[in-house]
Amino acid sequence: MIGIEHYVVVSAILFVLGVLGIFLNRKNVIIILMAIELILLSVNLNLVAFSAALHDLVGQIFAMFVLTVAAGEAAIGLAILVIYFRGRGTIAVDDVNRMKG
Amino acid sequence: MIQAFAFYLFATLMIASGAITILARNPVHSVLWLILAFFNAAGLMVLVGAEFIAMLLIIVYVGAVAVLFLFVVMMLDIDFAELRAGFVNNFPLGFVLAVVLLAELVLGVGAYRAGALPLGVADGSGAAAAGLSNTAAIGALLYSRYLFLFEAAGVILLVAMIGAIVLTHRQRSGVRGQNISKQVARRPEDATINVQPEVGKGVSL
Amino acid sequence: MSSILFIVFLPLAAAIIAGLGNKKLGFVPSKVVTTGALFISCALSWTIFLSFLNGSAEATVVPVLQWVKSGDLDFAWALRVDTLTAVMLVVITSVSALVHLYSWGYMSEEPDQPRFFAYLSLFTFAMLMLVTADNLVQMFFGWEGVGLASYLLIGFWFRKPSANAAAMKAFVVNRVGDLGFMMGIFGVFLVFGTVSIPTILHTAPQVLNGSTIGFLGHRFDTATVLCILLFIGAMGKSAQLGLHTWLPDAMEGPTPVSALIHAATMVTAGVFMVCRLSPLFETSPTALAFVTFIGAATCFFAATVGTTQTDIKRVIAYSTCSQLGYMFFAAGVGAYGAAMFHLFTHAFFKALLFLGAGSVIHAMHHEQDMRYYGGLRKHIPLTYWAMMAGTLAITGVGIVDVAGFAGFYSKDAILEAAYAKGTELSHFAFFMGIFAALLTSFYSWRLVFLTFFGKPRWEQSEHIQHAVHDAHGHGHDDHGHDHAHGHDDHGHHDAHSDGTAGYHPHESPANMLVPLGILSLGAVAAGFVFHGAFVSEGTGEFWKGALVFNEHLIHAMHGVPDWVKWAPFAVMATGLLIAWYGYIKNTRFPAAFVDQFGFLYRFLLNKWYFDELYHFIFVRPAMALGRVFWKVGDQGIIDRFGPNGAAWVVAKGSKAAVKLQSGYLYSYALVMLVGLVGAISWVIAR
Amino acid sequence: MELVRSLQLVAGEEVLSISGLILLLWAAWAGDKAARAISIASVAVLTVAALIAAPALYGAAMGADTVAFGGQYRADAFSAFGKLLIYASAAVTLIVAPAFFDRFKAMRAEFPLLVLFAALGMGMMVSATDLLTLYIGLELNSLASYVLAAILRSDERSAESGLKYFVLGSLASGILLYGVSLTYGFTGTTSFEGIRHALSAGTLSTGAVFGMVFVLAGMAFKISAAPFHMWTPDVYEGAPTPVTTFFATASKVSALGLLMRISLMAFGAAPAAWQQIVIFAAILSIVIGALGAIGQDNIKRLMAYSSINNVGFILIGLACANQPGAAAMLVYIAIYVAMSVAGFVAVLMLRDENGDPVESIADLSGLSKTRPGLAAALAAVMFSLAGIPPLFGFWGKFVVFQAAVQANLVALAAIGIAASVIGAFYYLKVVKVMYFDEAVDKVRGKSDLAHGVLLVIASVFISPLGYLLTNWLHTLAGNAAAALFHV
Amino acid sequence: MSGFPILNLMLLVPLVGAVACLKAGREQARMIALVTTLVDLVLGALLWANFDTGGAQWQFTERANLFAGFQWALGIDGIALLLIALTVFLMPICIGASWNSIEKRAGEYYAAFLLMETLMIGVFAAQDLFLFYIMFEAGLIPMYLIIGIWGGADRIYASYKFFLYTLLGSVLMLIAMFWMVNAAGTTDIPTLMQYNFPPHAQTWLFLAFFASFAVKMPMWPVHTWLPDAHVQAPTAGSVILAGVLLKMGGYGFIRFSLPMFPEASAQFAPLVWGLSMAAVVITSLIALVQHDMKKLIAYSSVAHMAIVTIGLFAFNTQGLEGSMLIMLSHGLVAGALFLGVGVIYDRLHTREIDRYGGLAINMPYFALFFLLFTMASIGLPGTSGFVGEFLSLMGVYQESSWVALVCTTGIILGAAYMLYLYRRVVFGEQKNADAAAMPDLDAREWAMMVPLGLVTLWMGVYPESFLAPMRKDIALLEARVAVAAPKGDAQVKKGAAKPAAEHEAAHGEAH
Repeated sequence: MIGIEHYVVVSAILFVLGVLGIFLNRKNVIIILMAIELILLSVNLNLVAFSAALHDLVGQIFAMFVLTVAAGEAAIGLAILVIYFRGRGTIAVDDVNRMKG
Repeated sequence: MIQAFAFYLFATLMIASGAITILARNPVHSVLWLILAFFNAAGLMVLVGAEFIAMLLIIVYVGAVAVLFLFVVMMLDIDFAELRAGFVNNFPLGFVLAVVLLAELVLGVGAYRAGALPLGVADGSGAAAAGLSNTAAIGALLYSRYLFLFEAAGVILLVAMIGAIVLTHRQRSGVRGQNISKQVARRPEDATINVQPEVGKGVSL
Repeated sequence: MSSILFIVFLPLAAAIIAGLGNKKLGFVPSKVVTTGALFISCALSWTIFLSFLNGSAEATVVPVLQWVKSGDLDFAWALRVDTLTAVMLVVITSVSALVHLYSWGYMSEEPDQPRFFAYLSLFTFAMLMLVTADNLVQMFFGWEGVGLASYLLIGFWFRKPSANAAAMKAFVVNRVGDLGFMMGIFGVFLVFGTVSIPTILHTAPQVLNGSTIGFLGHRFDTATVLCILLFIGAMGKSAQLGLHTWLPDAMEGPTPVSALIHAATMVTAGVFMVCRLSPLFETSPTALAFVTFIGAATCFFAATVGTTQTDIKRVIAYSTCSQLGYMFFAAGVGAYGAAMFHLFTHAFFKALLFLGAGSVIHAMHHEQDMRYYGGLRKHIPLTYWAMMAGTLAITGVGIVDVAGFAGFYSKDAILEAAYAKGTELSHFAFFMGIFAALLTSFYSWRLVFLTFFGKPRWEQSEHIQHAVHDAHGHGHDDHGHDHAHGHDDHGHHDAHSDGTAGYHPHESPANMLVPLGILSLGAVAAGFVFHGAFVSEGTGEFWKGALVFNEHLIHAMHGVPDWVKWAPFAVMATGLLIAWYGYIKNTRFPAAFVDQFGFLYRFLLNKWYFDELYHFIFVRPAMALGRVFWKVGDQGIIDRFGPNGAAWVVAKGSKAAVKLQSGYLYSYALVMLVGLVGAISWVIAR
Repeated sequence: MELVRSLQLVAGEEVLSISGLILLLWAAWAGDKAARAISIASVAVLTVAALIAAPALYGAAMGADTVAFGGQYRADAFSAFGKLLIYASAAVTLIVAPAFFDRFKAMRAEFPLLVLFAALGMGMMVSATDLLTLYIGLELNSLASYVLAAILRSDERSAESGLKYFVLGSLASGILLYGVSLTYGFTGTTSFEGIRHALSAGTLSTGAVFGMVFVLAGMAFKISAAPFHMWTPDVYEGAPTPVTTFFATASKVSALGLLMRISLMAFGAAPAAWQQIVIFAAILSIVIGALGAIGQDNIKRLMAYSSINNVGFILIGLACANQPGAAAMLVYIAIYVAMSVAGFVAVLMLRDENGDPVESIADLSGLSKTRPGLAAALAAVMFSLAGIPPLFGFWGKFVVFQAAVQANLVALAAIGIAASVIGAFYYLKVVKVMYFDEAVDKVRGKSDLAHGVLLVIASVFISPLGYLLTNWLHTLAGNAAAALFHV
Repeated sequence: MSGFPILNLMLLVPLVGAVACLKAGREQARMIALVTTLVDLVLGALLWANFDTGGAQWQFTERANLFAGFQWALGIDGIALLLIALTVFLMPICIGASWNSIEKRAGEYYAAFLLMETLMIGVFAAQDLFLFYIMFEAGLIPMYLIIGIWGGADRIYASYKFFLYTLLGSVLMLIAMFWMVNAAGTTDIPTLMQYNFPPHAQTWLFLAFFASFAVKMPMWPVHTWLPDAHVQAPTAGSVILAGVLLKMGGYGFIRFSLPMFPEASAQFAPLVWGLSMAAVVITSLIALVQHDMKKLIAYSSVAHMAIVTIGLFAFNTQGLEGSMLIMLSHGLVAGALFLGVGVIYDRLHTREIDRYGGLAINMPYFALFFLLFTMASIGLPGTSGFVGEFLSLMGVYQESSWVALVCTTGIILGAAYMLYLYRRVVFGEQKNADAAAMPDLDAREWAMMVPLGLVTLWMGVYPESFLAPMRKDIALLEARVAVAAPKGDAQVKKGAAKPAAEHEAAHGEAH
């Protein structure tokens, strides 16, 4: 029987993958954005799974809002990426360090 | 049984495609793998009976967000050859930390034991009314209790829109815009003149 | 008795006027003010003294002003007059007045005369405060006040590095003694709950009887601790062995100063203190033994050193030191009257000797080395006679039971008392005293012979050469000899084979000679006149309890064997003979002696190496320690590991924090992850 | 009826969002030329919203009357306190912005709108009593903020700051959301009251604790507490200065308000689970903020580190986990907002002769000679931030440490206050440069009148005269804290 | 005078002056400053004149509930009165010392000084714990600016060190204050002075306060900021630093540590003694080898302040009163010495001792005053320095003869380094032509030196004027600490009534 714990584990793995994607990547900022999507996906999975397990729809509504926001977030993120690219001509993560110290 | 099989299938595929998403060198491939992950996640959601969210995931995510990604990846004139491969300096530390995090999440929550999760108890206010489909139940709740937040979510999208426009919209000089009122106000008399040229003379404008 | 107010405060007023007026006031007015004030004081003092002498006066206290009142501690400015004070008053004011007068002549070339006179008067004031003190703190005030004046006067010629060094040394060494004095006062307050001298003396026998006190972690007999602490103060001021090193150096000051401060008055303050506190000292035989021992040792030590010195003032200075030793062991054996008597007579003859020496120096254009004197008897006869009087007094010339010079009475009284006391230590002191008397006689006569007899030996003296040369260039007309030679004519050329280098000393002016004369009178007659009052049986009436007067001891003194009575005379004669042989009869003898006993000679010439020893164990380590504490302690450790160390750590931390802020997204994400994992781990571990 | 009541309670938000929509139309119609006018209108809107919020604060509104939408939202005194500060900060941002952007010809009509919507989101944050409201408010604020940080398109640093802010902010949101999901799963509810109830019911499940930790970690990012502070210096430096002002004031207030609400209200039933984490974060923030600031030569970066440092002090109040602690935090926050406003306005006034911003600390050398008033104000800000009496900044530290000692956190207070000395070091550095060094006379640009007026007001507030406001401030903070603890 | 808010006025006058100075030019600013400080001096005199010696413990009290949590509470006892008097007395002299030497940014300079005056008076007059703290801390800012802007070459380091050192010390005190207020439920200092904190808590409270006051005093080994601060500060800054700021530490001990934590004070007395003994010996030796006049005097200040702490922790009237007198005296004397250094620094612009010499020749009156203050610093009886030192040491002798002995060596070392200084600067040959050409004191310098000199002598000859106002307060304090005072080692034991001679002969003495 597939229980809630399976979902929690899968979600945890996905979450960690997303996190890894953010800080292991030095190639490309877009991939970081995708890693963020992965994290949100893991959250959604969690919410939906809990929602089902609790017989409570709030989790699913929450997941819906998360989806909404994620869409907006993606739009903004890509917009920022675009203007960054316009300015610098690169989106390599290694190059995003004009400011430091 | 079939449920378990489906779960493991979706889960494995989702995790694998998620992993490839972050490891792929070519961002276009990444986006495609991401889409695959979404599909599998939608499958997982269907398994627990959240059809609406699953549909949403595919429609909104795959249909809009993922495609947006794809657009941008294509639009940005990235020289893929130049993209640096390899991992960051403190990869080992990061990897170990990630593994530890995962282990702690799994062990700490107690998810490694079947049925061991001490879940909370919902107060029932969010329970689906009997007989309503998943979508209808969500709708009933969304447009009543979560009306305010629903509106606020709209504002978020608005802000995202404004933001995207503010940031990326460029006033290109030398580009002639469309003047609708001028177009509408245009009359045939103003636009056309009736000339009757002599044969062989041509038209002088 | 309110005249005591005038006696004490007139000099202060004079000092302030002369000091603040300084050069604006003019030389003569300031000199007149100070000298006049002193003569008035002197006259008033003699009245008081005489009234005590004839028994018409009683001990009184004149209150002046509340000073400090803190809890149980309460003391005021007050002037106490009793016999002891009266004796001191006349000594101080007389010698001071005479020295003031003398200085008119001696300091006549000095451009800074008002300052000098102000200092002298200030000194006198402080000294008077000391002797009139009714409580220990006021005595300490005078004690330090005279220290200040001494410091200023020794350093009067402040351009001279040696004078500055000597002044400072005097002050600092005295402070070592003062440390003891202060601790003594603290102890006294702790034990008696008061610092009032009469109360202390009155209650001492009951309070101290067998009591013990904790001191530096051990328990001692209370009286012994207190007395020895106080006595350490006396040792400093009176230049006793161990703390004596400043006195010879103090001769850097002008000679009148030496006469007043470093012979007649200030240095005897220690003796005065012991006598003043004699009832207290009497409660502790251990302390008295200590006093006796130190006195005897000083007496002997200073006399030995005195035999080898060549500076005329230093000889007299060591002689002073030695005589102070006499006074102390007299006090130590309980003969306070004898000690005071010797103090009294010594004041006259030692002041005389110094002023005489000053007269010689004046005549010799500030040459102080006796080796460059000789044959001055004819040039400055009056000085010569005055010096003779002084020498006769100090060497104690006199016939037992008949008559003698001042020192004869007092010194004999001390030696007899020491013998009569009959303890081992007092006998040690007696023999030390006898031996010192021999040496005293030797070096005193040596001084006289070297200075006044023989042939002139001035040509080697740089001072004289300068004088001769400067006579033209700068018109020093007080030495105004119209020399025949020009500037390039060096004094030691064969032109003057008589050893005078063409320099002819002149007798000092009258204002210097008058004090000499008066003091000579004192040196000759003071012993004869006053010994009845001071040391004869039944003079307890004179003292009226101002000091412990041991009738029993006086009685025993008269009962000593005849050889004891004659011994001082014998050794005096011996010393005279040796000096005569060595410096008149056979002038090569001293050099031969030095060749034979070079080690001993150098040991004595270098004053037993006390200065070197102190320099080695105190001065240099203090400087070195100071540097170590500063460079290593403050800068190397405290600052380095304290503020600078903290700053360093902060700077390093700042560098690390900045470095952590690498600008890379993945670093930032990693740090966040670290935080997250850390928090979760902590939750699990808890 | 309930809906009507709820709509009344969110009147301020309604005003903001409807006005925002109207102004958006205006902006779309009139274009960037109308930016100034829209700014002024936005300030007016914010004022109205503040006026709507104020009665709740003065009336110490709390309890059931303030609950809207079935417990998702509360318009109590606490939220009013936060909103007043947020709206005021937003208004300040709008007032100072035009002069700054005009220099780059980059004053956009959308700028005031974004600020307005961000303020709306912030208002929702401090009013949130449900995880869902929390998330929506947070994201509304965040999305607008990401855009604001990057709004100066011509400036590479602005874009970079936007990018960093976005990526890390999204990660933090992800962490927070993950925590939310766990909390939801292990408590069965998203409402704060429900969570509180569930947590106080029985033994604490590890899952719920994990949820709390993840949520707090996400919040720590928003308030820039160490070790989630890394974005702060870069974003503060890169973002346009008026935006930085906004971040340092309104964002801080909202995030802190939300943090207080969630940790004291929702998680308040199990303080032991998070108290020590907060203590650790507090000390780490104080130390890292101070250490990081010492190495800076850019005044905006320095202010960023200073904000990290100050957040550490504010967290000490949170560590008390009681009502006096909360009141102390609120007082500190209010004073901190004033100090930040004064500081950033002063920074905005630092312009060279071309009117370009001067940000290098070295360029401030001898400012006290060339611009004594400005230098004095900046020095006051610095001493105030360092918490040296008699400047008002001291009072913030004072109340926080007092609360800590009262809560028996003496050791924390001692460590915190000792570490504040490190902080004094860099504040002194700025004063030293301005007062002790030779003048370089770089700061010559004329200042905007609005800047000057704001600077004077803020400086007076942080000056010793500020103490005159303590009674008033304490009453308000007391009302707010009471509302927060009124279950 | 009852009801007239004289303390408020004394705080307000310099504050108003400071504001006025800010905008004024150099000439106006210094005139404003002078007038202001003189007005405060007059007010101070009125304060003293109307102080009812032996009357109520707290007089001129003014209270208002201004802030949440604490009050604007002022009031003085005799101890505070004296220190306020010292402050207002020194301030006009400081202004005088700056008259010509401050050229740049004079308005701000005088404003900083006047602000200092307000804060210093505030410290001594504060009756509320937190008000005290605010005043205590706030003084850092103007002093930091004074050192940093108008100081010498190495002023930055010195100003930082001064600021951070003292700040670190006092923040811990703040925490302790919170605890106290929490426990006692009041911020009122007089009430707290009567409050009995539990002994185990006293230990920590004492240490926290000690951290602040020890730095401020300064006690060895946290003294190293002082030489640097003194050397770099302008003359008037040094005067006020030595004259008043250091006294805040001593005042803190008297007002807080001793009465509020008597048990802990007794417990830590050996620590204080140890540090003080170390300070006396070590800093005196360090002073001996200094080449910089100000540094030398600064180190001597450390040594003198050590005698203050010794006296305070003697737990008896003599010690306490002695400490107060040393503080007053040191305020005058060290101030005057710094002033003296300033006088010649203004002429030659160096503090290097070797650059001077033979000043007695061309500056006889300077030499006279410098001698007076040197002697007062050494503690010559008849000057102010003596009475306090004497009482303090006498006080501590009753507690420990070792401490008394070691600390009394300070009089030897003190004489050594001060006279060594005097010898090198004032005596000797005129080595440098420029030093030899310096003119003697001018009228302004006379006007500064004479009052200092007179008060120095007055305090030495008739200290009753200064002892009387504080007698009652010291007695109260003494009563409070006496309970806990450790037993001295020098206790006298009565001997048995045996015949004296034999008994004493039996005592084997170590001598």
